[in-house]
Amino acid sequence: MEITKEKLLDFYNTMVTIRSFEEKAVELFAAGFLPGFVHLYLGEEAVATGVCANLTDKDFITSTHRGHGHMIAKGGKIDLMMAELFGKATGYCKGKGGSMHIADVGLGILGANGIVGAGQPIATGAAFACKYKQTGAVVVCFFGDGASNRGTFHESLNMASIFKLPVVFVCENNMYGISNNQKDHMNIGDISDRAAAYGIPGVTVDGNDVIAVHEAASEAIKRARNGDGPSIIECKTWRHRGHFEGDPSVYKDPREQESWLKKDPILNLEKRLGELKFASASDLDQIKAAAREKIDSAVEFAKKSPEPSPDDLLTDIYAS
Amino acid sequence: MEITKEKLLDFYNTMVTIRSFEEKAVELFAAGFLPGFVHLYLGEEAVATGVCANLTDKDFITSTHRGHGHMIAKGGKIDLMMAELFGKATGYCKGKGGSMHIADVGLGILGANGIVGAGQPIATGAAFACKYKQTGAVVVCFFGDGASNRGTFHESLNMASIFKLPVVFVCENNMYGISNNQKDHMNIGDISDRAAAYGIPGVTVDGNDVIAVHEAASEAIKRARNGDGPSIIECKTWRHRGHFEGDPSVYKDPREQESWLKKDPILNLEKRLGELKFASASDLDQIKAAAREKIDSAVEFAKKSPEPSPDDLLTDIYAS
Amino acid sequence: MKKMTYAEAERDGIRLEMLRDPNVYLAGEDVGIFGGCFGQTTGLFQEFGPQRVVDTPISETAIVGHAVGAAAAGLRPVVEIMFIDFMGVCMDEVLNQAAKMRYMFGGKAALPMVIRTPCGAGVGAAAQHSQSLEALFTHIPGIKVVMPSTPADAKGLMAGAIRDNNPVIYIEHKVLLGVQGDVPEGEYIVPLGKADIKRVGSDATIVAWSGMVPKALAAADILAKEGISAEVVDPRTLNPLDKDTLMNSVAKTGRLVIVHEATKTGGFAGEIAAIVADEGFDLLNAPIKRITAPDCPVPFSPILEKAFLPSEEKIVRAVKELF
Amino acid sequence: MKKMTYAEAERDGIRLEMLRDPNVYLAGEDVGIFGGCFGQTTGLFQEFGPQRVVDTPISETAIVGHAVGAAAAGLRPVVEIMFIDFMGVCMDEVLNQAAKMRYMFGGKAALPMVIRTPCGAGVGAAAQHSQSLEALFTHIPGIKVVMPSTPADAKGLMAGAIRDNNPVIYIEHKVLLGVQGDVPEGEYIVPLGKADIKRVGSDATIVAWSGMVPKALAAADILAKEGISAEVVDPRTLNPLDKDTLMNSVAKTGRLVIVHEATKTGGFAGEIAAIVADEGFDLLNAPIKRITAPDCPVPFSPILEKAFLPSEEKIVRAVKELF
Ligand SMILES: Cc1ncc(C[n+]2csc(CCOP(=O)(O)OP(=O)(O)O)c2C)c(N)n1
Ligand SMILES: Cc1ncc(C[n+]2csc(CCOP(=O)(O)OP(=O)(O)O)c2C)c(N)n1
Ligand SMILES: [Mg+2]
Ligand SMILES: [Mg+2]
Repeated sequence: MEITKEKLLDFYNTMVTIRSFEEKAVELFAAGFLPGFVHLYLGEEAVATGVCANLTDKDFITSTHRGHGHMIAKGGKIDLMMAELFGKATGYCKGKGGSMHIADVGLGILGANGIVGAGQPIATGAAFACKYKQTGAVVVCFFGDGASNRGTFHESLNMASIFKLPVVFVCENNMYGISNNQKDHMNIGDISDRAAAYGIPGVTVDGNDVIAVHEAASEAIKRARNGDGPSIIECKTWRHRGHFEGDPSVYKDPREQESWLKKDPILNLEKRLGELKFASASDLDQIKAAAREKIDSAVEFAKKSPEPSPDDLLTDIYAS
Repeated sequence: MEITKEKLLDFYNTMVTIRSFEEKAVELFAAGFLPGFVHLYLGEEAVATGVCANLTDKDFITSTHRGHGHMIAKGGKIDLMMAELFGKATGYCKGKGGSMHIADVGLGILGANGIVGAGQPIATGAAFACKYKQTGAVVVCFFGDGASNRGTFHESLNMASIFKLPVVFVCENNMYGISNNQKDHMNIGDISDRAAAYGIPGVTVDGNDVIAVHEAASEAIKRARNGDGPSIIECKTWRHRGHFEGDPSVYKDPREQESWLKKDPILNLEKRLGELKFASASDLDQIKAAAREKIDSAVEFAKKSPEPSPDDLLTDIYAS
Repeated sequence: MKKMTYAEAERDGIRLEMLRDPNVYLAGEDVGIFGGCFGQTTGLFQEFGPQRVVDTPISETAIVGHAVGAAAAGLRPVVEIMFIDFMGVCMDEVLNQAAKMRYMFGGKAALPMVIRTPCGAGVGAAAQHSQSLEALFTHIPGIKVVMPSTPADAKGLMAGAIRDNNPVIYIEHKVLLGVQGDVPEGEYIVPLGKADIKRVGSDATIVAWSGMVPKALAAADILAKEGISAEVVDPRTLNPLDKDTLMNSVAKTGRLVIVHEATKTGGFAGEIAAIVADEGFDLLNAPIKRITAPDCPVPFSPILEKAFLPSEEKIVRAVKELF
Repeated sequence: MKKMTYAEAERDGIRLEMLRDPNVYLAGEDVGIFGGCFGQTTGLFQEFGPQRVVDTPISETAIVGHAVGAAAAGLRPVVEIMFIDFMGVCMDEVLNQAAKMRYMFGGKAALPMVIRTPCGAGVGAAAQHSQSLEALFTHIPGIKVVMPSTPADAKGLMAGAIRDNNPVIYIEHKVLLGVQGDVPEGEYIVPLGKADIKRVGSDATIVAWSGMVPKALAAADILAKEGISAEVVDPRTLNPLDKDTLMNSVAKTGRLVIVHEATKTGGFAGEIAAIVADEGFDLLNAPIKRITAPDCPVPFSPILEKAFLPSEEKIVRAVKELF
């Protein structure tokens, strides 16, 4: 596949936007602006970016508790996301959902999800709809290494396979489910090996290499669009922060953390952009600055936004 | 492994006992003696027999809705089983359970189960107990091809694998989950291939060949007893009857049925016994006659047994 | 009007909606050529083909979860869970996904989906195939719960459920499935949330639903002979509950007996009793009685099963106690 | 007596039982080195090691299912489900396996197992991490349900639950986990099925449990200042329910308000109201009131969450309405 300058810079822009969003979230959470639990995507930006670059607004994704990156990469509106993190009335969910439930059904974002593994059957169903209605759209289901141990994984992949549904299961293997290391929660090294149980293809890629992710996703998505059914892409990556903000990550070896920080996906891409002479340091700085500005303005929007009214508590439960 | 005459005749005896029990159940159900649903094991006798011959009373099994064969092979008392099918007070469960819930915890039979796939986590837990208490016992979990699509399968096998539990998962692949053919409910040919998802061994054997089943089970059980963890054995077999009594099996091709009837596990074993000159036709007839007699006397026991008293409705809910 | 069994009427409701709206489809275990464990879907596979009558693997979690995704993406799935007892397998999909998605998304999703599932004892199917679990679902805001008691309601509520833009649990009673009755031909919709007075009376109100309606009516017959005029109110939809019809009846009679086949503690009779003990306290001339199954798994033996089930005699006795 | 938080007291209860009985072990997600999401199991891994404090994969179905098998085979598992909201994932294991095995087997199995799980809103955790789902479990015969409201009860009920020979759902409230109180040192058992009168009063009975007990007590304080003496009854165990203590209180006061954090329809207040509207009808001088969350998923925004939660003001208002 051709890697154009435009495409790579686009990746870069998305990745630094996610990074800036998440770094701001760290700051805002510490300062007490964000209620509830916040799970950050820092360090995993290449996955959402590389995958979603293959999607259009007609396509769907299902996300996880660690969903900010997926939303941004799928085109989610940063103002509305930030306002939702604040619990404001202007947020994506009018303050009713929060970080763990951000969604934009119009953009095909079927929601972050607080239940680990719950997106898998939902993605399967959305893919069922795409096939049934012959829309040509595909679905991407993001989930973690930990989530791949849930029954939903098994039932969904099996169902998607026998119905030949246009869905790609993207496993973000950051090697931990909260404190539980992959070697303690499964007895295999590559989660993509589980594809064999469903008679579908599975590949493992460096999840910190956005180009590799993009390429693997592009192939899998093409396959899905062509009616050839689902597949698994496992992206090996690493979360830089604790499981949620406030988790000191005592269960992680600091040396491992250090070595992974060197494999930061944004550093990787910067190196590549430099090698290819697609961008100078100052070009990159400019993109980063622009991203930060977008985030700052989203924060401003969120801060200025009104709180929901208690009168709205009981709306949006049922559709009429 | 050595196949002694004694062992083979023992297999034969168990298999024809199961066969006689089930044939009698067909008759009794048609005559209106048995309430509820009855799922028969006819045609699958070699699986329970070959597997359970490797177990002692200290070992555990979990069974399914199609459990009569497992009970008999594990040493379950035929009188108490038959009385339970009748719903009598003398039955294994005092008439409270019926065919789908027969159990003998003292013999390590942790119950038939009306929920497809529910035995898998229970077997995993029993194996956890065996390991925790270092009893040296193992657990065998019987389940169907259909059950291998449930989330419980995935979660249980993964858990059993990482904890290296002494449990053997025996899949009775009779190629149908009610009306749903294997090719329509999964996209792979051999269910044992799913072992790869958990980093454990999996083998497929002819489930109508009791010797092959016994050998595979013996190896897997030895492995489990030695502390080397779980494995899968898939036994390809065929149910002779409808899913439950009353199901006309319209979804099955009569030619397929015919060809499988020729592969009847009891015919197979009779042929083998003849080849090895371990038994004459009249020896076999004698064993069969004895089995039928046992069943007849169980029916008599059941018929003569009292009904439960309505006063017993509310006992046995809680342990004191 | 046409004579149909409850199962036929339900199927007629599904069929007409499938003819009307190509986005309506059926999925579940053995709903295709097998036609369902109690024949509920017989013939639909032949009429609509495998794209719209979809046999699934034994994967309740994925069945309901897929319906959530399909509904969010624009279809109107009608999925079967073969026995209501198996709803535990897909409870997260009901409790945390189907019921909450709309609210969590701030109203930006609609989930028009129906889960069809048979409840009830009486066929010797024992503890894991005989339960009446409606109360669990009434405690989940975001879904609706309907429980028809007659063939006509089975048809009309099915149409109402399919056209509703929310997740609806449609609970059919397995003993009723074979019962015949008069059913309107062609389009026939029973609106969700509307109770039906199955028998008018003046001395006591018996609230009953699903399989208990015939028993309540039989009890009312017996009571009539003894000079007590019982009104039988069938809520038909438990959530949303038609409180007006309930209260009007209690206002008239001053006496209330609630009957359900589900076990007592935590059953939906408690909810109805609580509503009346609050909002209708001054209307009551006597204690509120509940006639339900005892707090016990459903036993296998027909003798025990009969002892387990509420009977018309028990209903009659409870009503008489109020005088 | 020793000052401890509710979480510490609960842990003390677990720890003493683990020291006492080698068959007691702990399993669940992140119960080991991580020590639980709210620190409930901190230090137990270090003390008892990986054989008895077992980190599991994210597999609620297998966690509870394994506990059923382990208990049937002679152990006494104490398993954690990280949030009660996730109980839907393992509902079949609770509903059809743990609760029914003994009965289905004709009394020939015992399942001494505890499922520990935190409920409750108040920390901005939104719709899938804030529910109060006790009512679902009270409707399942064969299991017991306990919900401590104080550190002492947290310890004593934990010991009681672990020693019970039946499946027990032990529901801790996440807002209470950090609350301090006096806790008896050493062996301390609160028997299951025994209510506690948290405040004696004579004019009205407030029944409340778990996180609502502090609010009921605060309401009683306010009411006292206005001359109304409210008795606060904490059932502690919802199943089996201590009906005697409840009835005695209502007999004394003639007025009943039931408070729970769970949503209203189908909540356990309905059960209590129904019991009293039947067996205690003649004792009542006023309607039975329920103060609960509305029928709504738990919202994220702190402002909405506050509007969602029952408050002492609402309790005070409800009690006053009865006079
Ligand atoms: C069904 C369920 N079980 C447990 C949890 C609690 N929980 C939230 S995130 C998480 C870890 C998920 O691990 P993984 O899937 O690898 O995703 P990651 O957090 O690493 O991105 C757990 C256990 C949950 N939300 N849902
Ligand atoms: C969770 C659950 N789903 C569905 C059913 C209904 N049911 C009973 S047996 C059966 C088929 C099981 O197929 P398989 O596992 O292959 O076993 P077999 O009947 O072929 O022995 C089904 C769908 C059930 N009992 N439990
Ligand atoms: Mg992870
Ligand atoms: Mg099968």
